[in-house]
Amino acid sequence: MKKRFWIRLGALLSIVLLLSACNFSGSEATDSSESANDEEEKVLRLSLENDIPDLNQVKTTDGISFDVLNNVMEGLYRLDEDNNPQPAMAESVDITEDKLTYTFHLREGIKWSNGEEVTANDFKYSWLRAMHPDTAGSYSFILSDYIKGGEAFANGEASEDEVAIEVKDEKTLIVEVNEPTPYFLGLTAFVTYFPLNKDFVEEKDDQFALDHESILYNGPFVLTEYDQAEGVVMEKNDEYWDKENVNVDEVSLKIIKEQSTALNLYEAGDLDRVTLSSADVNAYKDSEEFGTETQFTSWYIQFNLGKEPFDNLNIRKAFQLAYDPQILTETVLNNGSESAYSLIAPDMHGLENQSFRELNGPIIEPNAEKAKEYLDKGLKEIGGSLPEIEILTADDTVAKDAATFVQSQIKENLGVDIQIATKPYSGRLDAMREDDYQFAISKWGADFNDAITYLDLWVGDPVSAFRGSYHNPEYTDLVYQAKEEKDEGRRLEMLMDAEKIMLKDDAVLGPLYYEGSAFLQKGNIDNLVTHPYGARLELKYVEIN
Amino acid sequence: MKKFILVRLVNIVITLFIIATATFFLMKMLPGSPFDEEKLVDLTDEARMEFYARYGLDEPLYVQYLKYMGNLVQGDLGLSYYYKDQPVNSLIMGRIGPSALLGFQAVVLGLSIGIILGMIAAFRHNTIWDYFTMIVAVLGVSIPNFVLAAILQFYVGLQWGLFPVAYWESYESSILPTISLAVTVIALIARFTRNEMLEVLQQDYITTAHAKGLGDLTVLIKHAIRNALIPVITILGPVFVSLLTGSLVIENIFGIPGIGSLFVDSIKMNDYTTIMGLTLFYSSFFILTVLVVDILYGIIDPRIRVHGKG
Amino acid sequence: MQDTKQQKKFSDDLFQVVGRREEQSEKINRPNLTGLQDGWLRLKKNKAAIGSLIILLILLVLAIIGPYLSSYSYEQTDYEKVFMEPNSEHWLGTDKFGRDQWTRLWEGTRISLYIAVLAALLDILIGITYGAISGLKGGKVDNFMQRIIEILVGVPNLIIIILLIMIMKPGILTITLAMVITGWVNMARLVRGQIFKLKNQEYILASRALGAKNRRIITSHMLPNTLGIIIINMMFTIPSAIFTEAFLSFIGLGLQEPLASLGVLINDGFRSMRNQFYLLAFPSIVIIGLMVCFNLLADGLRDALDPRLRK
Amino acid sequence: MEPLLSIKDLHVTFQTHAGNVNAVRGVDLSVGKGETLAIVGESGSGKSVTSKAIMGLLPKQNASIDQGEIWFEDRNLLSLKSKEMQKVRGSEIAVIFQDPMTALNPTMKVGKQVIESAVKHRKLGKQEANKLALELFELVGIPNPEARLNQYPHQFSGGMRQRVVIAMALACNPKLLIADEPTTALDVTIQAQILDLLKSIQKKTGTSIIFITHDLGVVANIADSVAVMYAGKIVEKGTVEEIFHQPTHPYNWGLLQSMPNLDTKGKLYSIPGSPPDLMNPPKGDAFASRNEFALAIDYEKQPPMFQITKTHSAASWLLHPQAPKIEFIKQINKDLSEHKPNYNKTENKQTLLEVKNLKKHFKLQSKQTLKAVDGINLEIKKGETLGLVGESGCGKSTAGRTLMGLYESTSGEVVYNKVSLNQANKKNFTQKIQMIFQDPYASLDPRKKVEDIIAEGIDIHQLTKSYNERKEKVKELLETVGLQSEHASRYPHEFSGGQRQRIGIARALAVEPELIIADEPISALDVSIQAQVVNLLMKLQKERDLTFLFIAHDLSMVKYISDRIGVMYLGGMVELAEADELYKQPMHPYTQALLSAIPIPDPVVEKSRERVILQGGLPSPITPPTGCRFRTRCSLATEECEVVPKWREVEEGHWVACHYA
Repeated sequence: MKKRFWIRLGALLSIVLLLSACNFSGSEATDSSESANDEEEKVLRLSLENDIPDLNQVKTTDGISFDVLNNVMEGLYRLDEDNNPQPAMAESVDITEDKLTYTFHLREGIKWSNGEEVTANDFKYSWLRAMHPDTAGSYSFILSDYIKGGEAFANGEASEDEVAIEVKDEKTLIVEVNEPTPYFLGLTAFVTYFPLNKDFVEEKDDQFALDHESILYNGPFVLTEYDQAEGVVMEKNDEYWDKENVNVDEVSLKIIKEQSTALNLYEAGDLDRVTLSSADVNAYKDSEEFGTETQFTSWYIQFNLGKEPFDNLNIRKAFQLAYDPQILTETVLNNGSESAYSLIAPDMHGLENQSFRELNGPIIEPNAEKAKEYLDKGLKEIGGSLPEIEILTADDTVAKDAATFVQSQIKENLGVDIQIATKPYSGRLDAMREDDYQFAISKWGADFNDAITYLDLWVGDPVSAFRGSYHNPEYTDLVYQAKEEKDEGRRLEMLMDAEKIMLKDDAVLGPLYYEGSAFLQKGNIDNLVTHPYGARLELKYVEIN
Repeated sequence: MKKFILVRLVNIVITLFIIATATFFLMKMLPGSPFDEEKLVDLTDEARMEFYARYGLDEPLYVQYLKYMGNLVQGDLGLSYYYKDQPVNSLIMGRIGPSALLGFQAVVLGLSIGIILGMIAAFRHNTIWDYFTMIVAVLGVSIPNFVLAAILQFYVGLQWGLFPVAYWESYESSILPTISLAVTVIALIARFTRNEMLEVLQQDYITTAHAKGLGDLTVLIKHAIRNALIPVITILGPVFVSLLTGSLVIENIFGIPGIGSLFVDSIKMNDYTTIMGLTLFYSSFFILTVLVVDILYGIIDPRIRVHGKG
Repeated sequence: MQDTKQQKKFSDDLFQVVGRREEQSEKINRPNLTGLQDGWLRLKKNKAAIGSLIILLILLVLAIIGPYLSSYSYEQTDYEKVFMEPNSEHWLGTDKFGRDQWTRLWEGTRISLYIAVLAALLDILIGITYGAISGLKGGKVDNFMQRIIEILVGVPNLIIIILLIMIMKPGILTITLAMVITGWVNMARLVRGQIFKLKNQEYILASRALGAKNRRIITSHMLPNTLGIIIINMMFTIPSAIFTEAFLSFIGLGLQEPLASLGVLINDGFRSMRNQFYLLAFPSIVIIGLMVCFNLLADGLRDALDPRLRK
Repeated sequence: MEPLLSIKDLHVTFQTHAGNVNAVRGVDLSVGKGETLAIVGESGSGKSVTSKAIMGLLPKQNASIDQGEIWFEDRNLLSLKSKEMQKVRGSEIAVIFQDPMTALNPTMKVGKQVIESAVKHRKLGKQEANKLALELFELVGIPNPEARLNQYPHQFSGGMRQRVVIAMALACNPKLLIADEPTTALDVTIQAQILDLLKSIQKKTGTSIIFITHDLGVVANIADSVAVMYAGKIVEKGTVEEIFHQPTHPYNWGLLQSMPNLDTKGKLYSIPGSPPDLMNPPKGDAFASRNEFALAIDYEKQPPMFQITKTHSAASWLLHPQAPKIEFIKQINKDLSEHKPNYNKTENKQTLLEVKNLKKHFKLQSKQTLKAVDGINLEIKKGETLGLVGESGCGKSTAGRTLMGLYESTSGEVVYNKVSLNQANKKNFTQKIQMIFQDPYASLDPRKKVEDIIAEGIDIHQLTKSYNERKEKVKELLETVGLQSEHASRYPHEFSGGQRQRIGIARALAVEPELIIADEPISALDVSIQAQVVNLLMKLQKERDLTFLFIAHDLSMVKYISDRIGVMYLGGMVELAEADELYKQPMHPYTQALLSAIPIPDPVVEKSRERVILQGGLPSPITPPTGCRFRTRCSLATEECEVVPKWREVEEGHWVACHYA
């Protein structure tokens, strides 16, 4: 009896071991040993901080999937090292005078990773697919908002013939946009604008993009391994038109959710770059490998104008001025984030060589005394006392830290006690949408390099609880006029006025900071670019010395 | 015996049905929806409903429920919302491997060391051995395993370089996480074994065995161990399942593509189908483990075998 | 004869028949000890358990008065003094908000203890009632109640707890409630088993034979005789509640800032363990201390109150 | 006779958390080759500790041998190293423990357990060992040995298990066999089988036996010489005839007199009081405080061993030349002179309780039905004592509990004073019908003070108006049952078994019942205590005009206390008659076998007696035999017995269910 039991146990054990052995990315282990022999091979090892939810480009919405797709696919344009769109799949573009029609001329010799030619049809197919109600994801608006006829098509109210995407010939794609859109070329570098090979997609059907073999690549790299929870391995794409300029042979992007683990891996030499948590920044600040970067992501406090006490302008102003973002960025976050005194991120495109921010200057100047004055004024107006106040925040560390910071500053500078209500990410969004909050820590990341990506949010048409139930006709008109304005200078003027109205006059938001990150990067890595908007990770230009 | 198993299986199906129902409605009470994203909140309600309609989420709850149960009967757990279009079945199957390996190794390691420690402690009751073992056992259940994991990773992995810091690439990768998980198991089993063993050692048949002139070791091996270990089987099921669920933090720390993190992520992301799939997976796994343990118990303990027949 | 010498030694008085002294034989010489006193005596001999009890008391006292020993409050930030190592001003250093860790540590211990005790109490209230009803009613009622337990056991606790926390507003009460929803099952099973065992004890039958109603039987016989098990189980419930809270906080579902439980502190400490190890070390030491002490005390109590209970 | 084993001045102490217990306080003993020595004593007298000391099996943690030598042949066992001792254990000295239910490893096949010691000591090969096991099973009379060797202990009945244990002990042909209460846990009928077996084995193998027991009847049957132990010392030893016919120590007198034989009438002799607590043993003779003839010196000095004959010696100051001469025989006569007023023939008595076709079936988890009580009829007259006897498992306790309403009956009717009992009016009857329970340890709530235990009924029925009245009543009840009023504030665990049983009686009396169901009230008590309790019950009956249903398996005591006796077998009544009638003229073969199995505390009678020994054990009440339930064990059984025999009145007041009566 006993003996039999142990034999069975042993058998079971070996089966499990065998099964699980298949689970290790064993092939990869052998690969890397081979690569050790081949000294030429240039390998870059990076980490992703979360799972890769979806590599189906027309549906996917999250930054991590974008990071992967941006390097294995390519749109008509690609952002360069300075974040400006440069011709990629397209060789050139002709834009009409009215700035409404774009004629793209595709490059010769652009191929899918299976050797087939990339054609204008692939773009049309992909874009229609990205807008079609049955196949679209939640990013379809980034096409349908701009391409003429797109909105009706996306709503299922028009056929695809009515969408103004025309394939003149295999190498020529003509697109009409609704309004003059100075950043449209930048949009064509966005993931949802990438092409798709119709035959391949239809062949894969519902298996499309579920593993590395069911995607066709046209970017600098191809995936050789893909596991949603483990990460991806990329290799240089031999069919890529610009492969001469791709310096790296292999990139691994492994999912490491704990920052401390990533740091350990970096120190052990298993990672070439790691994002630092604020607690570790001071210890590495002086290291040569240390660096910071910022993105076009603004964090702010969203006041809910529909809820007490923030229906009162003076109280909003009091809260808006009561905290010093500099303390937040330099002491609490300490990760390269920049303190914000307005909404639009510092480096966002302005006019010619000046950024929007440089043109419009800081709008909010924190001042505890003034804040107190506003508070007193506001209190008089609302009859003496504040209700209980709760600040809504998502439950991730950064958002919670920001909330804690705001709480402590309000307490210190206004003497007001506020509670923090943390909700999971979607819980926070839900609460805000359902008008179930007083004020909240919120953020917006730019999809493209233009202030309109922010200012469009608060037009209040229809009024949205998520945007603080804000509606000011003056503001709305300014934004709408700007959209139609063909003169770039006038347009910017309008947008700058709008920003001031919303922030200064109406105090709808309290700016916190522009997201940044601090990182360590091995000294032999150059030109590892992270774009501040759209898809962030850019590996095409990386050089390993 | 067959009838016994059959009855149990029917009960299991009923239990699972109730669990599925309860989870379904509980889950629908989660705030937010699977499509909540910063980019989507500015959609009009109509547009959002249209979007929901694509996934059947606009229908009345009971219709959604009936449809889900209908698919469930056919073994279809549906498509994930977060991992878009990925079938939940394959999602779970893809993730279970590493977790199962870790869980299994931790149980095997925990069992073998735990039993040995427990035996030593019981047999050398009230000696330094006993105290040492109990200190290990109590510490084992007292140190949060994420703290232990972090320390192991830093020292054993990074400083001493004995095992990989993280990643899931080779067998060595599984060693540190296994140890982190096993410590609790060792502690539990050692304690349980010790108590069982102490009780068995007081039984009359142990005195009888001594009276036969058998040596201490013979008595221990031939008479005591088996009787003391039979009850240990009963706690294996829950331990194994808790290892699977509890490995979330360990998986995150060691960067292991396991099922534990999927579990919390799916709830946080309102990934309804995945939540359901995982709950049912865990529940059925747990209940079946209990059944298997009961059957195993019956096979190993001769006293119970007869009851099974009767 | 060996006795010859002795025979002469005794006076004849000694050989008077004096008869029995019955009272003497019925007399009880041992000290009058109740079961609990007896248990206490035994517990006192268990050095580990007594040591644990003392440490627990010290921790309890520190949890109560600790925050008042320093001049800071647990939520008071000082952005000039972030990440300070332990020093004379901040005995256990400060975190990234410049908050005093000494204060936060004991505040956290207080909250963790509070959660633990609350969870244990609720667990006991529900568990005992449920178990007692189930055990006493028997038959169909018991069968039904056992099914419910089976279902509760069948769903992994963590799923229920996390779901609940996500649905409700996070906070002490929610966490406690969530733990209670599943935490009492063990207690209910234990009490039920015990009641089943007691049900056919002769002293229960005797009480029934005297005409006692269920209520009397439960309150005056069954519960006092289950007390040992209940206390022991409570001692095991407490550390598991502390751990659950720590785990929830660790995965970010714990208490609201700026409240600090040990779990929250460990979570924060874990994020900065690399360069501010003291942030992780102190709360970890306290939680490990709590766990070790509760476990040792529970072991000690089990040995003292009923050496062969369990089952 | 050459002594095989001799013990010299053995002292054993147990360390408990409350203090040290001097369990054995200077024991001298010797056993000759081929001899059977019985050690008799009450529980706690140190007899089992002595046997464990011989085997070297005292628990190491808390037991210590302070003094003494144990010589086995030419070795002092106490000075042997543990390896050497292992060689002695099992091969030269073997032991049979009391409880066959727990003495066998439940997860090991019995065959393997039996040969284990032979494999170890005699280095037998597998085949030889198997052959040996077969032989042993045949020797101890286990039918179908080949098949049974491969079974597990739970598949054996109690009697069969004890045979396995005996086979196990005999595996190495030990020179000395220690049988530690081998029959105490068994029914009388099975006890008779086992005793016979032991005797025949001794005849065949010539092994010496130390037989430890508290039952003098068993001693008379089996022993050559006897040692009587009391409070950790041997108070008297001698040949079996000397101990029974020339008892010298007052304790031995008490023991002999407490045993009713089938002819005893009137008040039983009893040893009052309780054995001493060995944590604080008394200064002088430990028995003094219970000894009617205690001398002043008994309270001062421990008596030495006085040699009476070559084989007979006793430790009592009464043997000292200066002591007054006290004769034992006279006392018996004196005590028996007071007769119980004989029970008046039933005519003018009214029926108090009537049981009509009462059935109690239990539904088992396996969906089977256990027919514990399957249709019994009886009536109890006011003021009488009805005895109910049968082997354990025959349903007699269930019957008692069911007719008191503790279990809901499956069918049938219980009529008390012309009112039919049911669940609705149960409470009214709880005051009139009370119960005394079997296990004095389990029947008192360990967490309650004696006062509250006794007063529970008073509280429930609100029989007293004030706290003081309640207190008075408790005091009075305590005194009624021979306890002291200061005991009221104590907890049950501080009392001895007999004292506890008296507390249980006081509890039942508190509500002033008319009928008391005594469910084996004495079977868990020592002989000397049994008499106390029985006397108390009879006294109470006389004083309070109580009616008793006395459930027991000890037939001699039942005969003594009962007016009429009913015999149960497997859930049914097989015979019911007046006590004397039943003993003189048992009609049912089962009754005959039961009577025959009773050991008689007289070696002469016992050794010459022919017995009807019942074969096998009790069949399962889940699947009882069809027809006459007894036919599977009955020597008279024929085809006719496949029909259920009628319950009929053969003579006036003598009922029986047998085709051949």
